[in-house]
Parts: sequence; C-alpha cells; structure tokens
Amino acid sequence: MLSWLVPQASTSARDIDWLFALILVTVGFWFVVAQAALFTFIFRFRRRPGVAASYISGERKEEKRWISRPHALVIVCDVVLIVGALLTWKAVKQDLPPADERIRIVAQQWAWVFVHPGPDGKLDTEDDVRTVNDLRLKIDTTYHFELTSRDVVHSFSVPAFRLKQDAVPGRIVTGWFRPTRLGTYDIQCAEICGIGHALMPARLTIETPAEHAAWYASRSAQGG
Amino acid sequence: MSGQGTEATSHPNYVKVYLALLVLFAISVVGPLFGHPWLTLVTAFGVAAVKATMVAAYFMHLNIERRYIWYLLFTMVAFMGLLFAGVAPDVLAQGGQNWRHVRPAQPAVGHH
Amino acid sequence: MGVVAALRWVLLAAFVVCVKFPAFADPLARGRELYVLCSSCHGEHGQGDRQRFAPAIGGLPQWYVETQLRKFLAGERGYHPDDTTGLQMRPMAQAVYRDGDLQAVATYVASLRPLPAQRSQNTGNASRGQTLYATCAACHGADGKGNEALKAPKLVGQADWYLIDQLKKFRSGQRGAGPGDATGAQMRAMVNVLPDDNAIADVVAYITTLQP
Amino acid sequence: MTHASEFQVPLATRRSATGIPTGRLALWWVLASEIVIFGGLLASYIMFRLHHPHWADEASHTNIWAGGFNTFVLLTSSLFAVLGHQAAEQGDGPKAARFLRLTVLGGLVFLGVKALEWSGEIAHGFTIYRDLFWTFYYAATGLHGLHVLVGMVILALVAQDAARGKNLHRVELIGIYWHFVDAVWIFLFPLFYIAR
Amino acid sequence: MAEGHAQSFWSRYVFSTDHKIIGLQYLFTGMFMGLVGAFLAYVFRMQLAFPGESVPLYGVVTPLQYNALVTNHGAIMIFWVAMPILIAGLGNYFIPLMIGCDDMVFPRLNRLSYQIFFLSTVLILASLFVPGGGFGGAWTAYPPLSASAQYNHTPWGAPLWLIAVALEFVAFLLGGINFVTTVMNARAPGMGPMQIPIFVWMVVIASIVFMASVGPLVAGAIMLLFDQLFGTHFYDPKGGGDPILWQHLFWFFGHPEVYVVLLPALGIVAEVITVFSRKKLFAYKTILYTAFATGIISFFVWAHHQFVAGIDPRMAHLFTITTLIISIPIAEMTFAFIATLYGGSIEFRTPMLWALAFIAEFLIGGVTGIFLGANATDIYLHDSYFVVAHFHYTFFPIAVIAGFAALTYWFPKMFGRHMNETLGKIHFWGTIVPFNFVFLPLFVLGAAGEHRRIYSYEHFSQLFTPGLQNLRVLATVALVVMLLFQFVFLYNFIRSLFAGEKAEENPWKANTLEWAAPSPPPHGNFAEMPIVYRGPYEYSVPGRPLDYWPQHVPQ
Repeated sequence: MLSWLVPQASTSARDIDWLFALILVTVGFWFVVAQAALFTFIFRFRRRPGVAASYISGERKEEKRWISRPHALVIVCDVVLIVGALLTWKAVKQDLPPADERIRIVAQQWAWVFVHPGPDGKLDTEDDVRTVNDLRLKIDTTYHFELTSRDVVHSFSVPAFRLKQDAVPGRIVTGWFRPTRLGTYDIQCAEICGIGHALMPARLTIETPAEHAAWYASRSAQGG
Repeated sequence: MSGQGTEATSHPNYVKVYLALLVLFAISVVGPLFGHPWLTLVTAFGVAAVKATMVAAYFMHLNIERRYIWYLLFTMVAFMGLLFAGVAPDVLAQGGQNWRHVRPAQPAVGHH
Repeated sequence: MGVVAALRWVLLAAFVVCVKFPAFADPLARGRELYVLCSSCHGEHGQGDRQRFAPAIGGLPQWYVETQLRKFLAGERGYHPDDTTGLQMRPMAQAVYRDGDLQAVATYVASLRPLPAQRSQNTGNASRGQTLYATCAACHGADGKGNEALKAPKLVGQADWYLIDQLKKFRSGQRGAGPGDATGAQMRAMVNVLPDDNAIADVVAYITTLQP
Repeated sequence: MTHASEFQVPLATRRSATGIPTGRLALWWVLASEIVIFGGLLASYIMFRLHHPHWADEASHTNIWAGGFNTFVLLTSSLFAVLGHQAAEQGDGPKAARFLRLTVLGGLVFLGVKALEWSGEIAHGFTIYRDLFWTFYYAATGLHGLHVLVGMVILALVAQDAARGKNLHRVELIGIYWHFVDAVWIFLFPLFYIAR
Repeated sequence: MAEGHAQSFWSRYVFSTDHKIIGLQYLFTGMFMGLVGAFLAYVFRMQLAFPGESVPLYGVVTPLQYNALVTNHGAIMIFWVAMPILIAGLGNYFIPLMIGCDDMVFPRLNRLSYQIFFLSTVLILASLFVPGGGFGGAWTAYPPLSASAQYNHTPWGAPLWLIAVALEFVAFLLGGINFVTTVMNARAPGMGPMQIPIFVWMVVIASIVFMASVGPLVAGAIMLLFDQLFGTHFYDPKGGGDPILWQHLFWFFGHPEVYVVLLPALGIVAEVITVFSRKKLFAYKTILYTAFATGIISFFVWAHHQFVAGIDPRMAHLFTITTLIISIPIAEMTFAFIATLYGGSIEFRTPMLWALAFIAEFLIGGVTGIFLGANATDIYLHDSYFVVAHFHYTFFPIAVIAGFAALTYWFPKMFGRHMNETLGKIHFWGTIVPFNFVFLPLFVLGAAGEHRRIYSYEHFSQLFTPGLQNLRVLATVALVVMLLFQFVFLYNFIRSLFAGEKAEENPWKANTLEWAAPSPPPHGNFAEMPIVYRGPYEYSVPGRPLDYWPQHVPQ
C-alpha cells in the first residue's frame, strides 16, 4: 500500500510494505469495530424522556465477558503482529545476506560523504571514489554499508528503500540493501542535526552495471 | 509530643549496630588490598550492600516500618536494574550484532 | 484538491498584500530578515567567529558575497569530502536559493560596517611575505583592497586564520578545483607561488599589516 | 512573611489512613525518587567503567584514605542522628538537639575532608577534564556533597526547634534522610575508591 | 478555617497555600503556555505550507528559528501545558475535594512546587529571546547536538532550556509526592481504596510513574548540563562518552511520561461519561488494574523509540513484544469505557461531547501506534510525519480534548457559574472537525516519506510535489481555522467567569465528593467534613427515586 506513495526500490521495501498492509488490515478491523460500537451506543442510548439508564456494574462474570472476549481476540491479533514484525525485522535489519560490495557512509554537519569501492569492488584501495551527497549503486547488487558520523547524530534515510539508520558518532553501524529499481531517489537526514538539517538532501542513483562502470571511468578521468 | 502518632518503639542497641558497621567497613577496605577481583567484588560491593541494608533496617527503622515501604524502595532499585539491563547491551558492550564502537572520525581539516 | 488549491491562493494573495510587497520592494530589508540565518555563525555584525570557522563578512563587496554564495549553491565551493567547513556553508547558501533572496543577503552584508579582524598567533614573517605578495598584488592590489574587474576580493580586514586556511584549501584542491569554477582555478594556479606552510604564514602576516 | 505566620496546619496533614505519619510517608517517597536519581547516575557510571578498562588506573589515583575516613565520619554521624531520634522519642528535646548538632559537625568534617581531597587532586592535574572517569567522580561526589550540605542546613534548623522542644517528630525525618545520604556514600566509596 | 481575617491580594492569590488557588495558578499558567505553544505551531505550519514567505505576526522563518520553534512547541506542550493542566492544575484543585479533605497534606510544599514551576516557565520563555535564539535540538535533546554550542549554535538557549526542563521536573516531583501522600493518608473516613474516584487514582498512578521514571533523566540532565557548561564529555565519543546513553535515559523517562499524561486524561473521561450517561462505570476494578498494568509495562517499552538509533538489533525484538503488549490494557480500558455507555441515558452536554470525542479520536492514535511499535515498519516510519500524526492523535485528545472536557465539566464547581452551552458546542465542533483535517493529512505525508523537523521540503524532489504540498496547505489552513475557534472558548470562558448563569452546588447531579462542597468551594472546602458510604459511580441504582446516590449521603 505504501508503494502508491513511494516507489519500492529495494528487496526490504517489499517486506516492510507487506507488514504495513498486515497491520493496516488488523488494526483497521479493530478501529471499525470500536468506532461502530461507540457510535451505535451513542445513538441508541441517547437520553429519551421516560427511559431510565440501567444499572450494570461490569463486575459480574457474564458482564465481564463483554470486555474479556475482545480482550482475548486483541491478544491473538497482537501475537500475529508480533510474529510478523519480528520475522521482518530479522530479515531486514538483523541478518545480513552475503555482500557483493561494501560502501561507507559518513555523515557530518551537513553533508553525506559516500565512499564507493571503485571498479575493483573493494573499500580502502586506491581506486575508491568519494562523493558528497551523491550515491551511485548498481542494480541487483547486495550492498553492505558502514555508517558513522563525524560530529552529531544524523540518520541515513532512503524512503524508496524503506531504509533508515541513525549515524552515531563513535560507533559504526552495518546494514544492507539490494536495489531493485533503476532511477534517482531522495536521501534524507531523519534526525535533527542542527541548522542545516533540512539542507543535507543527497541523491541516490541506481544504475545498470554498464552505467556504473562508465561513471567510475568518468570520475577517474576527472582525477576525483 | 510529636502530634503525628509516632508510636514509641523499643530501640535496638544502636552502638552495637554501629560497631558492626565499622567492622564491615574495615573488611571492605582491607579485602580489595589482596587484589583478587572476586574478593574485591565480594568485600567492596557485597559488604556495601550489607552495610546499606543494615543502615536502612536499623537506623532508618525499616525493620519496624510497614512492609510496603520495603516494596516501594525495592521497586525503585529494581527499576534501576531494569534500566541497567536495557542500556548495557548498547553502552557497556564494545560492540554487538551489526555495530561496534570506534574512535569517532575526526574532521580531516585541522584549524589549530 | 480544488478547494485546497483555491484556499492556498486566497491565503497567498493575503500575504502579498500585507507582507510581501514591503519586504521585496527593499532588498536591504529582506536581506536583514534573511541575515538572521547567517548571524548564528558570522555574527550579528558580520564580524566572524573563529570558534565556528566563520570568516568576517561585514562590508565585503556585494558582488563578491553574491558570487561566493552562487558558487556554494552550485557546488563549485564546498564540494570536497574533506572540506568540513565548506560543507557546512554549502547548505546555508541553499537556504537562500530563491531569486532575489541571494542578492538581498549580499546587499545587506555589504551594507554592514567592517569591524577590526580577529587575530590569531600567526608567526609568519611579514617582510618575507611582502616579497611573496608581489604576485598577489597583481589582482588583489598592492593595498589588498581587491579588484572587481578581475574578480579579486578584498583581503585587508579579513582574519588571518581564515586567509591561511583558504590558501591551504586552494593548494590541496579543497577549494578552486570544483567543476566550472573558473576564478577558483585561476587562484589555484597562483597559489603555486607559495611553496609551503611557512610561505603562506609569511604572506598572510604581510597582508595583516596592510591598512584597511 | 505575614502569610507564613498565618499558616495553619490543615486537617489533611493530621489524617493518617495508612497508619504511617504523613511526614514520614512523604519522606519515603522523596527517598524513592532520590534512589532513581542516584541510581541513574551510578548505573551510567558502572556501564562506562566496565566499558573502559583503563578507568581502573584512573581510579587508583583517588585517595582511599580520605574516602575511608569520610565513610567512618558519615557512619559515626549516622549513629548520632539515630541517638538523637531516640532522645526525641523520649521527649528529651535538648538532648536530641545536642546529638543533631554532633551530626552537623560530622557533615562539616566530611565536607572539609572532601574539600582537601578535591584540592589535592586538582593540584595534581586530576581535574574534571582529565578523563571521563574524573568527570563522573566530581559529578557523583559533588551531587552527594550537595545532599550532605542540604542535610546539614535542615539538621541545624531541626536542632534549633528541638532544643526548644518543638517539632520533635522532625528529628526522625531528618535522621532518615541523613541515613539515606550515608547509604549512598556506602556505595560511592567502593565504586570510586576501592575498586581498582 | 482561615476565613474571617483579611488577607491581602498577594497572600490570597499569589502566595496562597490553598490547593484551589495553586491549582488555578497551574491551570492558568498552563492555558497561557498553551497559547504560546499554539502560536509556535502556527508559525512553523505556515512556513511549511508557504516556505520562505514572511509569516504574518512573525516574519521570515530561518532554519535555526524553525528548529527552535518545533523544539519549544514540543517541550512546552508536554511539560508546560499537558502536565500542569491535567496533573498539577486539576489534580491540585480536585484531589482534596474528591477525597473529602480540606487541603493537600503539605500546603507550603505545594506552594513551593508552583513557584519552582513558575520559575521554569519564565526560563523557558526567556530562552526564546537570548542571543543565539532558543534551543533547537528537538524536545528529545539528543547529544552531541544538544551538548555543545559548537554544534547547535545556541550557547544560551540550550542550557536555559535544559535548566527550565529540570526545574519543571523538580516542581512535579514535589507535587507528585504531595498528591500521593495526600491520597494515601488524608482520605475522608469510610473511603476505602475502591471508593476513590478513578480520576484521583489515575493522578496518583501517574505521579508514581513520573517519580520512578524521571530520576535517571534528572541525573542525565545534570550530566548534559556539565557537557554544555563545562565542556565535559559524558555524551561525546571524542572523550569516551556515548550519545546513546542519553537516548536511553531520556526514553526511560520519555515513554512512561506518555502514560503520565494519558492516565489523568482517561480519569477525566471516566468521570464525565458516567455522569452524563447516568451509568455506573463499567468494571471499576478492571479499569484500575489495567491502569496499574499500563503504568508498570510502560517501564519496559522505552527503546521502541530507538529501533533505528544504533541499538543492538536483537534488543529490538524484546521491545517490540512489550510495546504491542501494552496495547492490551489500554484496549481493555477503552472497551470498558465504551461498555459504560451501553444502557445509558446519554445527555449531550458540552463536557460529554468532549469526552466522547476523546474516545473516538484517541482510538486513531492508539491503532496507529501499532505501526510504530512493530520494529520493522518503524524502520520506515520512524521520525516521519506518521509519528507526528500518531502522537498528536494521542496528545491532542489527552491535553486538549480531555482538558476541555475537564474545564467545561468542573467550571461550575471552580467558579460557581455555568459556561454558555451554545458557545461551548460551537467551540467543540470548531475544534474537532479542523483537528482531523490538520492531522489526517500528516499520516499520508508521513507514509510518503516526509520527515520531521525539516523547515522546507523544497530540496527534496520526491516530497515537493504539488499533491503533497497541497496536503501541507490543507493541514495549515485547518490549523488556522482551529486556532481561530479557540477565541470562542476564550470569550466564553472569560465572559462566564463574570456573567455566567449562577451554578448550584451539584448542577450535574454527580456523586463524587467535590459536588458536596459549595460552588466555588471556600477555604477549607466543606462546611462539614464528609464521610463516605459508597463508591463514586452509583448512578441509576434500581429502587431509588433519584438516579444518583452521592458518596457522602447516608442511606
């Protein structure tokens, strides 16, 4: 359902959208039921002359059932949602599939520095390509990223990937994504980081391997 | 006299309690001098817990206070244990799944 | 969204009548409003702040401030991953990206009265620096007052730590090597006359002796 | 301060549905909230301490004898406080006041030793900026010292009343507070001095 | 008691120790701060709808100012509006009345609590006008941004803000201790634990939860203040500190804080719906136990605010489970409230409209919380406008809707006059309808990936589309409409203070003890101290001529 609003550009986007839909259906049911009961009661038991209110303490067993039964059903729904959430989390955030390439992301006030591995596909070699606010990825490639910050807490957020991870100074957080859709997308900072918080948008470009290689070539021609 | 209904109670011998506390205090200072980590742990912190309990029980009269005051204070300590348990995996640990502590990246441009 | 769009125009029209016109009629007033953003680093009077690596900007000529803001906006300055301070300034230029706003800020900055520059403990030798300055004087003038025709900014009155810093950035390519930055490229070539950090310190020591 | 002199104790204060006098009940709640304040600080300290093994070296520069002497002083002053309470319960205001003043004296000695200790450490370069260990050291002992100071002021006021036989129930309350401050120090001492 | 002797204006209204005056002081301070917070919201919503335009009554909003606006809007609305109105204001005024005694147990401590609170109010307002501007690091104040002026550019604003918040905590700690002790010890004879009105219970539970959770944050605030003023490194990894520690300390308090303000609001709703539906509260004990359960579970959920903050991903599992579990007691309480309406005789007076609206709107806030509590969807929705919409659908019902329910319900008691019913209903509909138009669009914007605390979306091509921008304009227009309707309330409130229809002792025919006192209650509250014979919700008891049976009336 989220894909109506934001394109799905990674494998985890699919998983998260699925969970979102599951939750929407479940809580939507409860929402409709509760609102329907509320408004029905409001309408049916409005004050009418000559009709007195009844005396119900809610302490007797048969009365308590009115809330203990929905209560049990809520627990069942909660269990379903918890299982769904934990499995998705494990797949998206906790277990890293084997990496094809690694990139490094360093946040600072107020820019993103991306260290691409270069044509050899390895970080910390001569041909690494560093860019500011410009991330280039190959489609259908599993990336591991190493995220850190130089000064304050930032948050690396790519809505099209459904990816968000805070960049914390003093720690390196690893994560993964696998782009599945060509195009350019927004990268935002999602954690307030000072005056320029709104002004550190970066662009993500997902390219075919050929385009990606050509971009590397153009970078080395510039001497960048 | 107090106007608050403080019931007169039989007092324990405070000087005896005090002397016991002093003995424990001496143990807590001497124990760590041996340098065994576990001995330090027991003598320094185990004895501290005993001393604090004695102060609470005899000097603060918790032994004759209503039971739920114990529960109240214990709940607060338990919440601190909860806080510790929840925070330690991030702050105490050197690293965990998919993250590790590092010295922060310094700005490459030095000005001084 | 028809109703919403209509409401939007109504509200916008109300603004144009009450607020917008007076501000835009006078770029100085608009610039003063926008300058609040700059003042948190460059100071209320544009005096600069060494703690925040912010140079003195008060009284710099309008053309120079505008050119540099445009360079930041276009990524001709503040493009290098190691240029931490440049990367901080770049988003600030984006905040005044609208037509008119950028000129208005520059106009207001130019209208500020320059204040005496902050000094750091620069140990350079001014008399050696005088010899080296001969090259600089070609564009920036013997008096260091700059030359608009040659796109050379005024140097006198600027804090010495900032001049040192920028000369080093020109040398390392953190400034002036951006794509499309023609004047920056010129300056990069000129910096070659300063072979090392001592030379930079010397020439800056000389510049600080010039009378504003 | 006319409003203060017009003040009358409301009926509410004299009620006691729980059986615990209102003042003491409130004091327990105060101490409960103090436990979480000190608890938060010390939990943070312990986590950092275990995270940074080199803090053991820093801790070896704290003055174990000053800390130990202060533990002794606080334990002794606690004894005076509780003896004061005993006297107050027997209705002997002047005797209670004498014990409370001895307690104040204990606090004074504690703070004096603390001041000597701090100035010695600062003179040797172990300032608040040297290392995060020292920041914690000054923050935790400083917060505790503040509690000692506040306790001394209240003790002195209560002693003044007690000497005239007024508000004797407050002797117990300030005593309980003082024992709590003592108990906090009982934990600070091993955390910052002994464990190396 | 103290009637009879002349008191000056100062000792009567400013330095009073009377719980009612102190309650009103909190209430009016809270309402004033509500206006301030609303103004801040107006300014930044205008900036979002019309980026870069000069906002009428304010001017151009720079990014620095925008950060200060959202930061102080959040802090003020929670700490200076919701807390003082719901807990301190109403709690002070009504706890002694509802439990049938003449004052708080520590009247002078009570006065001190308000004075500290007032000082904190002055400081937070002053922090907006100091050189460098107000603090702009969000109400969560994550370090290192909040810890150093080098990063946040507010050398004065940040420490002042922090000191103000810390003082506010101290004030509420003192107040909370007073509440808890009063309710434990000073109840009227005959009032057992199960005869205490739910509102009083809720304030007590909230005070205890507050007391137990705020301690670590007070310690954390001291550490942060050290970082700000002395340049130490508690939260800066360059000196061995850890920014994540603050996040834990903050949320260990921050999440229970949600329930601290929620529970009194639920208590108000319970009082109002029983009176206006003439029904006994459905399952009093169950409601009470669910409130206890909520209070306890609220200590186990805090790290769900930090799923993507760099915490260990394995911990996120535990906190997801506890977070979804906390939905169970709250859902059960909601069911009990809805069940209370069953078989009632519902009269739609203004307070009842607010109480019913609370249930309806809070449901939206409740169900959308599930999306955020589930760790995997939170990756996407964290810090987006979905969160903003979600917590406004909880906090707005809590602070504003329940607040208005309480004000309109207790107005006759507090001031001895009735508010105008027609104006009250106009105000109700003029608030509720625009409210939904303010925040429903934000759910869509958040689901579209719009993040919080961004002063302008012009630099994000996926977000600056005409469709999304129209939603922002819609929200802003609705907000302005809603704010304009508040003037109806202000007019009604002030006019009714002086010219409203006189109210008798018990105009709503309610059971609880406050209605046994004269309206407004004099110093000392009751002409004759009441004795309690039964629970507070005995409405429509079969076989009685009247459909209510006050707690203090013997057979």
